Amino acid sequence: MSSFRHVCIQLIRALLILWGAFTVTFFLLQMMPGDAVMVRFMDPELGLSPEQIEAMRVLYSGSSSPVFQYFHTILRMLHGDFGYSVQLGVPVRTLIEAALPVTLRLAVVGFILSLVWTLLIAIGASLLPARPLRQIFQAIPGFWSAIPLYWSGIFIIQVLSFKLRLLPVVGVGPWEGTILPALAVSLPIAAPQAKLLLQQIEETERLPFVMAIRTKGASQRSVFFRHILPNSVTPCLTMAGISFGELIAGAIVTETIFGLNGLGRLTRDAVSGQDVAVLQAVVMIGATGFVAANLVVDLLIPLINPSLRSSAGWKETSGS
Amino acid sequence: MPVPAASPLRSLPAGLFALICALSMPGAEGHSQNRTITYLDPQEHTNLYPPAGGFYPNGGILSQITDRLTWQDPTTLEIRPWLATDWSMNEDDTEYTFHIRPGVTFSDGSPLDARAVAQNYQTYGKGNPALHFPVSEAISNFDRAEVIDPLTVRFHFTHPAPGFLQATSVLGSGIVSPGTLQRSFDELGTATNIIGSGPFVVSADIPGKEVDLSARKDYNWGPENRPARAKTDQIKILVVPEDSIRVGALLAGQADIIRQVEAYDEEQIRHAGYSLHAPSTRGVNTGIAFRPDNPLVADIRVRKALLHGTDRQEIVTVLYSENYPLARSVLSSKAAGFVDLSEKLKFDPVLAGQLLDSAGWRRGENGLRYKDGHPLRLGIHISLPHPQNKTMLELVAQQWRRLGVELDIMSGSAAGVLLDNLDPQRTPLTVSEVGRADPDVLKSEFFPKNRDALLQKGGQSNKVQHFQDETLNAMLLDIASRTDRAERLKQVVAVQEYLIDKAYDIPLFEEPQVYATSPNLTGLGFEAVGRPVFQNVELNRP
Amino acid sequence: MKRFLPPGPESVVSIGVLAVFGLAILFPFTLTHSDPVTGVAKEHLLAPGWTHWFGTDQLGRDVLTRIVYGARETLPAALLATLTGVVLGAFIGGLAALSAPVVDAALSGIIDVLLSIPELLLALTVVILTGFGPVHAAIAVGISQTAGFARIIRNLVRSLRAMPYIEAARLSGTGFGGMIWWHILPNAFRPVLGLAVLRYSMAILSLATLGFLGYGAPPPTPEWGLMIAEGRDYLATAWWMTTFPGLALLTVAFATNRLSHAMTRTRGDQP
Amino acid sequence: MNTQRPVLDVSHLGISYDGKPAVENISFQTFPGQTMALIGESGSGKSTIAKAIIQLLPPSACVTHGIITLNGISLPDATPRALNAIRGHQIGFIPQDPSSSLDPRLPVGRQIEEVLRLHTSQRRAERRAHVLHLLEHVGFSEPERRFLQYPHELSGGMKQRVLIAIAVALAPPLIIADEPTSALDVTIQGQILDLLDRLREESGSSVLMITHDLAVARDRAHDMIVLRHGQIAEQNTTRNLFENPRSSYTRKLLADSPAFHSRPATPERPVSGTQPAIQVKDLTIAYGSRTAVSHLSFDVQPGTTHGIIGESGSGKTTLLRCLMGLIPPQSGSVHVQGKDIFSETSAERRQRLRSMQLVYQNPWSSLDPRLTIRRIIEEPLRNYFPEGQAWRQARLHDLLERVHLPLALLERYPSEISGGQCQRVALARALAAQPDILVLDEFVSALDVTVQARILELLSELQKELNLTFVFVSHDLAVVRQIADTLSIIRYGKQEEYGDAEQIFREPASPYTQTLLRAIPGQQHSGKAKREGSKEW
Repeated sequence: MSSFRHVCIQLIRALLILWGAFTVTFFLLQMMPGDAVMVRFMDPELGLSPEQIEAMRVLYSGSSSPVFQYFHTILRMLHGDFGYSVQLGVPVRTLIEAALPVTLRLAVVGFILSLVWTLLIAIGASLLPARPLRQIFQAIPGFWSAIPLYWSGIFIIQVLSFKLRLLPVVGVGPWEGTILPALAVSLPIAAPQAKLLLQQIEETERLPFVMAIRTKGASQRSVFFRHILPNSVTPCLTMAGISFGELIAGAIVTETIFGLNGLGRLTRDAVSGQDVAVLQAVVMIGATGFVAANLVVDLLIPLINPSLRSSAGWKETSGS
Repeated sequence: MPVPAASPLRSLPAGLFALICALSMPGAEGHSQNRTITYLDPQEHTNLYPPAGGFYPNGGILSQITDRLTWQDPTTLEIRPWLATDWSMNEDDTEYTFHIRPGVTFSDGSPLDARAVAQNYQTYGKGNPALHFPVSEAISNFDRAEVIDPLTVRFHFTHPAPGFLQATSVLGSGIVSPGTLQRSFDELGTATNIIGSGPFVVSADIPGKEVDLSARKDYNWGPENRPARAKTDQIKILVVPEDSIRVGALLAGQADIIRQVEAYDEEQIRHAGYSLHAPSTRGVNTGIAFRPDNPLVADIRVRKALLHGTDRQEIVTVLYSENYPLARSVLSSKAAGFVDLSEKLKFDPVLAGQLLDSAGWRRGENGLRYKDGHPLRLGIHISLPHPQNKTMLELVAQQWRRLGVELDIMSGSAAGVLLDNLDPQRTPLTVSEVGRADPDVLKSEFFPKNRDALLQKGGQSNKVQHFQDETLNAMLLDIASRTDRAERLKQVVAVQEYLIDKAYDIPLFEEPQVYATSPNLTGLGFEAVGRPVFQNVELNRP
Repeated sequence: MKRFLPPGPESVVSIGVLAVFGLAILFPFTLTHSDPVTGVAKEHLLAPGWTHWFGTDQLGRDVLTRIVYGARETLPAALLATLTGVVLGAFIGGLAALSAPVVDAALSGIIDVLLSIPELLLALTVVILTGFGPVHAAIAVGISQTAGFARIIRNLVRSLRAMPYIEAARLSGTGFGGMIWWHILPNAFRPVLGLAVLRYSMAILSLATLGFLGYGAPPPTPEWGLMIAEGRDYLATAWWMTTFPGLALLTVAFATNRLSHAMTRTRGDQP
Repeated sequence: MNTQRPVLDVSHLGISYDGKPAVENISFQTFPGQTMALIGESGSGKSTIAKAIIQLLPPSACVTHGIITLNGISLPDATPRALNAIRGHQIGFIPQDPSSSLDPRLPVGRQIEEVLRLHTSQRRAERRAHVLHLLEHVGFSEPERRFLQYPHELSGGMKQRVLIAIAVALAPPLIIADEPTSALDVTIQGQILDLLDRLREESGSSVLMITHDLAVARDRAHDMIVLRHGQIAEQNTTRNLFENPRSSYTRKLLADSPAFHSRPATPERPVSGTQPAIQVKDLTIAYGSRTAVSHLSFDVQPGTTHGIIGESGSGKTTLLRCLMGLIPPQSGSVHVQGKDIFSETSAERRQRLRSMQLVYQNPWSSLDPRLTIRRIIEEPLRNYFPEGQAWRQARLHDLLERVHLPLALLERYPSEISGGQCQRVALARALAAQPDILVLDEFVSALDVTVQARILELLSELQKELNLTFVFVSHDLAVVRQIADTLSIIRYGKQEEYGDAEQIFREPASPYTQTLLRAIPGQQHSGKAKREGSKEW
């Protein structure tokens, strides 16, 4: 009963966050100088007169007040209608439908890869026989989080695709085309996760029960995989939930470099073209991803950690 | 001893490696025979309403899927038959009559007849406010279209329209089906909605990523140099914004044709045995135009000083290649009516210094010039579509700094740039260039009701206070309406001289569109203004 | 001061690296003699060699010189960004932790809302709102980092508030202000400093990303992100143009990261 | 001395931490069926020796010399693989703190099973049967249910039973018990030690018990080693050690252990008559729906000490916080010096908080780590007294002198001083407010006996000089007996007994108090274990 209540509270909270994100971005976007109609139709190539442009503006945004538009937009979004992209002349829904799978693929593959890295780093830093080797693994998260994403992306393309010809980057199938960008995006996502996991492992190793298990005669490897690792992953889950939202921001850069046409590219173009409807939709998708990931984590944690089954809350455990 | 459950330490990296290897296989050997030709464009298409075809990615698609009434020979610039078998015009160029080739159909099967052509031109010439279609900038003084018989159409003009014949050959005058023009303007953002009669048909449009073209098997109404159906069945147009990826993908065999090769990459492409193509855009050369409404450049001595203080040769040598000839006038040397004004464009820093001195701009402590305590500081926005524009402006800034003039290179959001570019106080300079193989191009660029590069009062911007050059405007109008070709070209020469004498523009180089193709690809053709034509493209197996 | 800067070879090396870049910020001319803005056009795209250690760029400017002067653009801007984030974050987070539960819930809600908006997107929006340029970009990055800071600081202050010594101080007659000034601030200082140092390295990267996307300093400013962004077009021809600024960025970010690591680790009193 | 072959033979053992010697020249042997106790205060090196035997010293520690053999096998020379085979199989280890010594993520049955999985070739079903048997063996009545329970669902004593089950699962020749009961309540402590004795007798294992508690050692060990600063102060049989201690350090330890002494005779103090300093009437405190304290009443006369005794979970901390006015009661009242503390004005409250100081349990966490000792003690001086710098300085010196701390400590930070010194600082801070009442929460529980004895002496001294009233909360009967005039014994939030302290100790009325008193270690002699642990609690 109480866990049902807990889920309900979290759901309401999630909805409130979504509403807040909508409101904040709506008014931020309203404050932007100029508008998409101007950006698109003032292009001298089109040779439109100012009167024609004004007519376009009325057509697109109507002449109603921002407050009216605010409620109008909310209602529309609740019906799954995201409006019209002024810049590309296509319904936003069409754009999102085309872009979302690309970014989701990127996010999912990148996320899984990042988990693989995280695990490998943790294993290397804990189990490798030589101390210097372990220290190198311990330094990897710091190193990776210092690599600019666009820079590593460029080098991944040049080396893996063009020099070694492992995978093409243009004209490939959706999943093949995801691998290299996912590789690029997985490094900065893995870095904070791995850093946190290493920290947790270090803390877990100091706990008395680890020593108690060693006295049972368990080997280092067995202690690590059976006890230390499972007891260290909970906070990392929280971090993973947060980083899922960041994947969308990461996608802006990755998709630019790898020429993917996902949400990131859409966002980038929408920002430069001030395509408010598209931006609003992208923010809502990002926020939904963030909120959903956190909900999932919130519900997952008690399954992983039995002692937290009565009182779970990602709010308190999240850290840098 | 107990055996630990698993040893991911060993198996994980191995598995990962195997995965990567497995996935890389199809990529490595994926080039099957008779495959699709892949074309990489740095930008995605926008609205494909044919008059908006001036934008390169749009042109790249429209030139494959639409035909025009006439065809302009890129070498002789002569107007030749295409959809129109022949044509005639009246004495003062106010009536044009075209005879349409029989048997031409749109890709949806509907006939391309006089009625369809009339509807196209009616829309291009007058716009369609209800559906938000704007007027084509190539067509001036249009009055109405008249269907004489199913294969004859006549266009009426309010004033003489000598440029109209050429205008029927440009990309912006591609003929689309009447159904296409009954859609709203916004629906033309989707390439599959454009129904033309060209050698290719859009089979798929993935926004922002890809447009697929497939050949029309029954096509046989091409212009004289390419009458028959396309040699390749499939063309895939991919959007790849990154320069280094387009070049890398071409060299790695992942693409066959790429557009926009920067000058610094030409060497390695040629070195690798790939071909470069640099069709000229034949219009107004890439240059820097002044907005004399801004008091800083209102003084002709300042403008002249900057004209002579710009080492144009250095710009071309350092940043560009032989595909980018040094501009010798405002117009491209390949354009009709071109006149060589090199003598008036000489680099002369001494003269430039004297001119600035005489205009009252004295060098201050830091080497910059001041008048009444204000520095000579001029703002300009980067124009992204032009090759290496940012670097070029940095180099110009470097040169002007020696004169004591500061060039302030600005960046901003798209809206901010547009607003700035309409305000001569913020942007006394602008980057100018327009590609079109007709003398009318001068009017397109400089006339207040058109692009209004100089920003005149009563033009595109309401921020302009005083500047208006009636002489120039009259000359430009004259070009557009003069019927006699020789007279027209004479006027074109006069305008070029006028622009340079008034130092309204610093022409820098003739801008080409540079393409690179893989060695076993042949048949890439070009429009008169450098848009690719894929009809004859084919891959020869090595 | 020794209570805040831990010894150890790692932090010594990190501080040494940062000191070199500090020198570049304060006295760039001690490290190089060329002009970062004006190059010798004829000597463009030269490969690294004796005269130009890191080669030259497309306008014949020395890449090393531009990196040295670029430190001046990138690093102080990142500092401004971090300060903005820390100050705003500490204000919001501290206020939430020290206020009544209702206010705390409301502020935490706001923090969550801001967290749910992708950081980079928020930063881009703020840049467009405030206008382009290095200072605006820095503030935008700071604002986009605020929510993250606020949440961590809120949790930190709340955990401090629950410490017995805080209650002991209150029973010793210390008032609310005294409690913050004497007990919460000094105890929060070091964890927050460590966090700020970590965020500093993230701010460098975020700023460089904005520069990369074209929202940073205007040309010909030798901003690192911009240099990498520009250099990547020349990657096939002049690898050094993007490689070296990237390495500089990586070095500073890594050094600050390790420094933060060392700072938060010692004595294990991390929040 | 003993003709049997020793199980464990340690000779001339020396261990150093980062080059600093921690343990020097330790030699001893343990024999089957016998219990050897290693006694020492914190820092004496007793745990280091235990870890050296099982070869799990931290990386910073290093065995500099000496031999450790188990049934003839040299442990320092064994390979890691061989050591893993020995640990758990040849050596059972019972850790110190049951609450944190089990993997919180696994059912306890699985954790017992692990040792079988590691060392035997039993199949799953066999292991399960074995574990159920073990659970029963250590006194669980529903082994099937216990098997699936998680550590957080078990009490501290139950967890310790699970850990003992792990240690004895394979009947190892040597069992090392590292402070096996120090984290447990006194009533449970006895049961656990009884269990351990029983298992030892049944299996004939040799037990090495590490403890700081002389009384526990006296009850359970056959032989004892007293460690001091990493060296053996005395090695003796239990009987000899208590009857005829050879070293002066042992004598001091014996003298300071509260378990062996009843309260020193104090002059009779008024227990009733005048207005009570604290008057608690029918106090009930609830947390949400749970009642933490119900219907509690007691009076504390000025200048006397009231002891409150309760095991963990008895509600003593809740009571204490209510006494301070930090949490409101559900019903009942608390009067301090005649005034109801829940209907006071804020000025009165401030005045009361000054005159009624709380001193905390944990020496370090109650002192702000970022402030110097000077700043910490000055805090109430600045807040409560308007006098200037010079007055404060004088007062500071006076306070320091009162709690017997050197002036040199003033500029240090709490992390730089010892636990005993910390408690003195905390006391000085409390006294700085010039209180009439001190509320002491488990004030000496974390300290070694010798330090504990000094602090208790200091408290008596201060009470006499300043006529203070103490409320002294503790779980340790022996300590409370040393200091209390009146006594409340609480259990599950209910008052079991209240009255004159000596009276209660002499003639306990409630059965619970009787159990408590009986459970105080040090009253029985080795081998005579009482059979109480067989039933579940």
